[in-house]
Amino acid sequence: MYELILLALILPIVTGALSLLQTRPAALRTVNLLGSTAVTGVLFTMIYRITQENVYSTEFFYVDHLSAVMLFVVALLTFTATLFSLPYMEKEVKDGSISELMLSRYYALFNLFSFAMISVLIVGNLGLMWVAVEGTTLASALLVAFYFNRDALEAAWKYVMICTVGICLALFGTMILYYAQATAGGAGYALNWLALRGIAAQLDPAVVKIAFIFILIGYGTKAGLAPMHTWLPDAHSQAPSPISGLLSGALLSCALYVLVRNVIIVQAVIGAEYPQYLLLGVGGLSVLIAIPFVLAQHDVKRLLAYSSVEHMGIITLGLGVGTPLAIYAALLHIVNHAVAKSALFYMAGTITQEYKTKNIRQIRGVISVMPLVATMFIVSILAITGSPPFNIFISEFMIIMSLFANQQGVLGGMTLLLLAAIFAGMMRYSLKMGFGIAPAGMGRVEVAAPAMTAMGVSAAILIAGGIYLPPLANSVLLQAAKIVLGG
Amino acid sequence: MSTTILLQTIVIVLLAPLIQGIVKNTKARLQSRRGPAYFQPYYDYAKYLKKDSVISPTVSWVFHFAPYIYFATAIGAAAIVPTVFTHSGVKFDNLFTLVYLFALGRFFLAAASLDAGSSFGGMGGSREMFISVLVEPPLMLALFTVAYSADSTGLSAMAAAAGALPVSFSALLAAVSFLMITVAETGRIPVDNPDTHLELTMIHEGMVLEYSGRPVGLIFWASAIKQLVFILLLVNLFIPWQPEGFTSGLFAATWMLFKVVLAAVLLAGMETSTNKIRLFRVPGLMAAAGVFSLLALVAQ
Amino acid sequence: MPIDQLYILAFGLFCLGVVSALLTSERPKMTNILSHGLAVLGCIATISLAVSVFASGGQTLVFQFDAPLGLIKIRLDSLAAFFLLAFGIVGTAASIYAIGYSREYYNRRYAQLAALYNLFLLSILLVLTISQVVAFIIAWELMTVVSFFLVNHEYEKNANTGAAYLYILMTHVGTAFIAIAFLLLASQAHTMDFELLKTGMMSESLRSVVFLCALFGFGTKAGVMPMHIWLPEAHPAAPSHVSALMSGIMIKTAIYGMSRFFLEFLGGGPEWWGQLVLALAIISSVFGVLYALMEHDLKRLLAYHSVENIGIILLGIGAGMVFTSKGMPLLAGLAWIAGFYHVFNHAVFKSLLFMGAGAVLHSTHTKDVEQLGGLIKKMPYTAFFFLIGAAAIAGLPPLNGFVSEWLTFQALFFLPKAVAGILGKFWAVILIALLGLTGALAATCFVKAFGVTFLAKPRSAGAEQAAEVPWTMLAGMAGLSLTCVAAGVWPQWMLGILEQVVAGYDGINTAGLFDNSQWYAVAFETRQAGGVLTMPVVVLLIAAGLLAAIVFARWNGVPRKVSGETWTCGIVPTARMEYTATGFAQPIRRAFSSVLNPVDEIITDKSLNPYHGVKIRLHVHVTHYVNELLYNPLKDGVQNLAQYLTGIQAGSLQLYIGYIMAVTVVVLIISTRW
Amino acid sequence: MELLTILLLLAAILQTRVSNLRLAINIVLVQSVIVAMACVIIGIQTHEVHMFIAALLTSAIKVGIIPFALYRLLPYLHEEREIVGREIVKANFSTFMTLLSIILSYGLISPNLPGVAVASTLPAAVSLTLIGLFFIMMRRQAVMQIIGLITMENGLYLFGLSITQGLPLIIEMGIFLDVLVAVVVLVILTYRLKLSLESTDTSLLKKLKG
Repeated sequence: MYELILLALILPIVTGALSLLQTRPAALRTVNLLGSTAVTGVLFTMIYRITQENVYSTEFFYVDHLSAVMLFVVALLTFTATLFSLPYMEKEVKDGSISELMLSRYYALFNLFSFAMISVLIVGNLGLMWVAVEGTTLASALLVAFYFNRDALEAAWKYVMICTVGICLALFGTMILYYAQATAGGAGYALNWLALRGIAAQLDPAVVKIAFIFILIGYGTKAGLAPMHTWLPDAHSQAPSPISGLLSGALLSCALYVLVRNVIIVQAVIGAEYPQYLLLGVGGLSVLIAIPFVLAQHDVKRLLAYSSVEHMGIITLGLGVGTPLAIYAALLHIVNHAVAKSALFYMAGTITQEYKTKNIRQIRGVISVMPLVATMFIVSILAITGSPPFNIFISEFMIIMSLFANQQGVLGGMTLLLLAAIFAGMMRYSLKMGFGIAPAGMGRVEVAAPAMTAMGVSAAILIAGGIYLPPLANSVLLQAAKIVLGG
Repeated sequence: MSTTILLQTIVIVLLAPLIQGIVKNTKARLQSRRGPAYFQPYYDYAKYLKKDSVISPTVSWVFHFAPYIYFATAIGAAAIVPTVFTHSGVKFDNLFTLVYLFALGRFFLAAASLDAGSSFGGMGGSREMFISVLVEPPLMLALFTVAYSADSTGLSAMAAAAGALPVSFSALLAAVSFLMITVAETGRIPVDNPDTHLELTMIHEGMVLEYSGRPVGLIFWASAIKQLVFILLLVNLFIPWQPEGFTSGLFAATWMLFKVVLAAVLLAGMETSTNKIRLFRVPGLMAAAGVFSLLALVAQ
Repeated sequence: MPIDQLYILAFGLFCLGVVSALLTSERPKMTNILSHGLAVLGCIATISLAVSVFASGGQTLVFQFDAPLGLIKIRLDSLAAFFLLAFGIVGTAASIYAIGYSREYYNRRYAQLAALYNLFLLSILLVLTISQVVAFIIAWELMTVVSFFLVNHEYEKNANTGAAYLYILMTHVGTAFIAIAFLLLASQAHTMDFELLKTGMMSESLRSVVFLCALFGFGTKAGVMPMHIWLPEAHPAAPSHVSALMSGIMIKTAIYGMSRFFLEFLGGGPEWWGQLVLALAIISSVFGVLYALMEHDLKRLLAYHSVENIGIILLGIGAGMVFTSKGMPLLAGLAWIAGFYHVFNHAVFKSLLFMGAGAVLHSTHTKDVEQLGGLIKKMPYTAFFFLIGAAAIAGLPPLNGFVSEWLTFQALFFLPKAVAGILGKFWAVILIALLGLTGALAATCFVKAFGVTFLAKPRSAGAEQAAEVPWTMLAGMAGLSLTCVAAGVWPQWMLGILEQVVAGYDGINTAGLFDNSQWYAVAFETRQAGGVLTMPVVVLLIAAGLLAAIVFARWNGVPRKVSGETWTCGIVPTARMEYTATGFAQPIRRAFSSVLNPVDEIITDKSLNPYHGVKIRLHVHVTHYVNELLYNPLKDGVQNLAQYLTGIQAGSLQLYIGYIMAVTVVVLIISTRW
Repeated sequence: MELLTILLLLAAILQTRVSNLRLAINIVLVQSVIVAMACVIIGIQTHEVHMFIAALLTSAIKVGIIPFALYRLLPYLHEEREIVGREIVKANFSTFMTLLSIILSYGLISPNLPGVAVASTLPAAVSLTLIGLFFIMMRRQAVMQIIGLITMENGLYLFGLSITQGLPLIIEMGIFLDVLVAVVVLVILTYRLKLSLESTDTSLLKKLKG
């Protein structure tokens, strides 16, 4: 296990370093394809090992079922993102959007980014988790700014500033938590998650409560929860599309993961009620706040970004309900959302690359330009807005079901109606883009095989996940939910 | 039972032209003309039924079929309208059946009016359907007032129940209402003018303008039957009162015939004393009929 | 064959239909025969499924299988079987019809169309039989999504995509309400099983919330008046065999859902539930038919008639609810039976009419009645079947529409027994008068639709060159026409089935409701009142009348027919002299101008010759107040509000950091107050 | 220790009045020096070795590399300065806010965390964090915002020092690394901003909205 962890950390670094040394596209392609396949393989092996061994814990590393769920997300998404990047970025070079030199930097940063995300998930110390989360911000900041044009710079600037401010608050909270731990006499394993959970009963509730507020707001910023979400649409819309997919699917999930790790401890100290109400409040607000932006939007990638805000809200709602079903559903929703949203960003990337604009009004008739992509896009939009029979519906509905079962029917009913409003906006714009008459001069376009594979795999999971959940996945999720519930 | 039905039907079918003749004759007399003989409609229909017809090459089987079905529905109505015979046993004489039988005939005739492809026919058909739309609610209202007190939608049961009630303000109101409906349904002034072929005023006549010969005979006859059926409804449901001793048998029949003739004269009188109103004033008239029925319901 | 095997057979056949369509996508002819053939077989299997349920005496059959989501439960009780019967009959006809009709789509994503069609059938089958909340909602939305893609199939026309959007949006909102209703029930009963949902203990107000959610949720799908706006857009946009299914069956699944709620889950409720349903019903029926009359697009016209007929169905159901609330089980049974009878009838004749409209579209490539005419000579069979459908929907005897409207009239007639006092009488009489009005308007509308489309001379080249459609299409229509006649002339069998369907629910009793002792009459006798329906006698009367008419006309021998042009004051008659559909509806448009608010636009084309006058076109359109007063302001309001609220994301970094600070402060304050 | 706290707050207040970029960098440098000294003092008091290492790291990164990077940036940003009077909030008001946050910190936060070893520095740390936050909100210049961030970071660091004598070393090192990288990234972005926008006034960055 230890070797696997080391491999998972070293492989991206090596791949990144090798990419930096290459300039030939063919070599870059090979290195990254091999590298990401290897990383994904290692991560999947790790997940498999976890299902056998339940937990792996050392002084610095800690992997259990909860991390396994997130590792699956990161493994899958880095793989599909790499796959999608290969033709996408080469086309960017061909179109003259970036230089060839930038291509190798792109891959270097990309691998650094996945390194940071993987380390978030496998460290077992809340302090180190903080470091890793901040690391993800910094690794992705230059990716957001990758085109170095005015908009990209603006987005990156806001991204770094807001996330750093947010994350500073999280550090503030973490320090207070450490203080609580220190005063309870557990300074020996400073901020070690297991140790903290072990001595949760001795921690001072008043202190932990204050710590939780800062942790929630801090990591909430990173997870794109309203009203700290403001960086999210900017960054998602300006980053290269594969990166948007990673940001939305993997990074937000990682931030939520860290939040969940903290919540587990906080709940053990001050009881479930207070954190749950805060989570419900923030979650509901996130769903609510996304609506106007989805209804009045001009940029396809921003549209998807706001949908991410909404889904983070839904997941938080699920965490806030706190029943086993709700937690299970929230974790499942993290996976489902990651798959669906990354696929959507890839498709949106393919479309915007072809149409050379992100403006919804200028994109028409995708179905006649790229029939398969357009079909998948509409289907994925249906999926992301929670229409059955796709996977998102299952988890979303479970969350709402648990709201009703938990005597929060009013909130549940309102959420259902709010989701219908989101649906209105998403469908309106995607139908406008998907159908109609393509602008003059747009012929039929063939999409490169790797990109198609990346989108196809995700779309297949979307559909299959709505009908069938493998027992292995089910048991991992159940175990993870148990961990979140403090078991 | 079936013999009485048969008898009733035959009598109504045969008597209908006479009532038409009485109306026409009375109307002429009221207008200081001599007027046609009472039996003139019989001669007319007999003549029509001998003549060949001129058929437009535009038309289809619907055009040929419509007069027959129109006539058939009139006969069907004649069979179930309440008269002196009280049908014990199975009560199939339902008011909704009656109303929808007429609707069936009207449907085909109006469709046929479009078949020849002339504007007159279409206009007539359109207006006929329009009038039927306007008549329907007050008709239902008026019939409901009687049916409600009878607690049944069977026509003979309604007639029996109406006959048992004393003369009342409510019944009078309903009667006035139904009289207005009868005027509209049978195409008389002030709603329609049966004697004109002036394109701007005619409704029913316009609808059947393309017919000639035998079909037109059937149509006119059927219209006469329909008129008698409505008069019978009026006298049996809305002014059902009988003097002592006239409650059964031949006496009752005579009394009923007397009332029918009276009603025919009344119709002629009304037709003489009023003007034809504009088509778009008819809704007001029918609304008034509806209001009378509603008032009758309140007064009940 | 055991029922569960029959079910699996039907399920499998539809699945095969999907798969075969996708596998043979390169060869449309083969796809057509294979997948529609399988659809026909599947629908026949569905019919036998329903029949065997009734044959077993309304026995409820439950079987379940494990699924990843938990136990999926299939339950076939009489209610489901009744809807399955309607679905099977209409589905069979529509699938046969599709073999001929869908050829038009050979070069337009044919495999996709055929696969979606089968999937649509499958989803309806599932909706009607699934007995578990989550699975039901999945099936329900699957049906929506599949039909959405079918509506959008011809996306080359922008309007179709707009229609599809409106459709899926409205139904999605509806589904949200349905989900709320289900989840409220489920959270009280602590189960997802339909059979146990009624066991939850709920306060009266919570039950009313469930009722309202179910009513609005399913009402949206059914096309009840204020929520109907998607219907006239979506039904015309879909291919006609699909519109037939959508209008015939899909919107009935909403009635099925309502029935489940009102009969089974909620049982009886307070009186105002029924009254609310009645009010919505009468609004739907009157306005539905009025708007239908103003339409010139044949399929839109039919779509508005669906609104009307859903209203008539709900009149029966609403009356039934009122009777139940007042403890009148027999009358409640009568009213529910009236509603369900109309469900079946409307399924049959509306599908028939949509198929007829599809046939017209197929031959003439236009749905605009003003461009049609004279088709009865080119397409005699189509015309005949359309006429049957038109007569049936107008409620004319001796067809099926008359029977159900008669029953509805009877149910309404007894309404004052439940609602005491003058108010009850008034309410009943107004409902009856308005239902009468609806009937008369429907007759007018179909005189217009049939007359202008099929009679007189063709008004366009398209209509001129029309030809009769292939026999498969005719066969589909013929089957439904026969059903119209069968359910009209001989209503006993259907009433027998319906007695089985509604019997056994709380507050409803049908024991001895209908006295079928005489072959020619369906008499019903409740303790309070009675009524008699004698369809065979009505037929007999009409037949006798026809005989008499023929005897009179032929008394003097067979007449000689002289051909002569229609008299048009000496001019050679042309199609342009014919009365138009717009003209035909004009008196009603004017009389109802206060609710329709028609706007006449005179469009003059002065470009031709300034001296010899101008070319004038009259464009008439009516105002849809629901849109003007509700949906358009709502849409604009939401859009403006959304636009305004996007100011939150004003682009200023300082503002964003301010948000973070503000939320920190707020949460800190809350936490000190906790 | 008390003296250092007062000096620190004084520096912070001074910062709110500065419009010259170089001066601002100087002040933040002084701040970092004070924080490093605080480290040393606590190290002496508690005899913890890692406090001295932390002090060393602070001086290396916050006193050394970061100001160096910022100074390197300055020549590219000629004529860039925070224009007094055009700030989002006027200088006087921002000073006032700073004072307010100090008072708030002293008044509210210290009673809530009883029993802290170096209690007197705690409110100072909190107020320093707040001042940093305000500074980011009130200034438009990119460099000024970076400085705000560093101030905030200093405050946080001091906070950690004052309540728990600092975090474990490995975490501290991670944090230092992050701060360093953050500033480097921000410096790169600032440089690029100057290239593309000819200005580092962040109030121009308002194009992405809705």
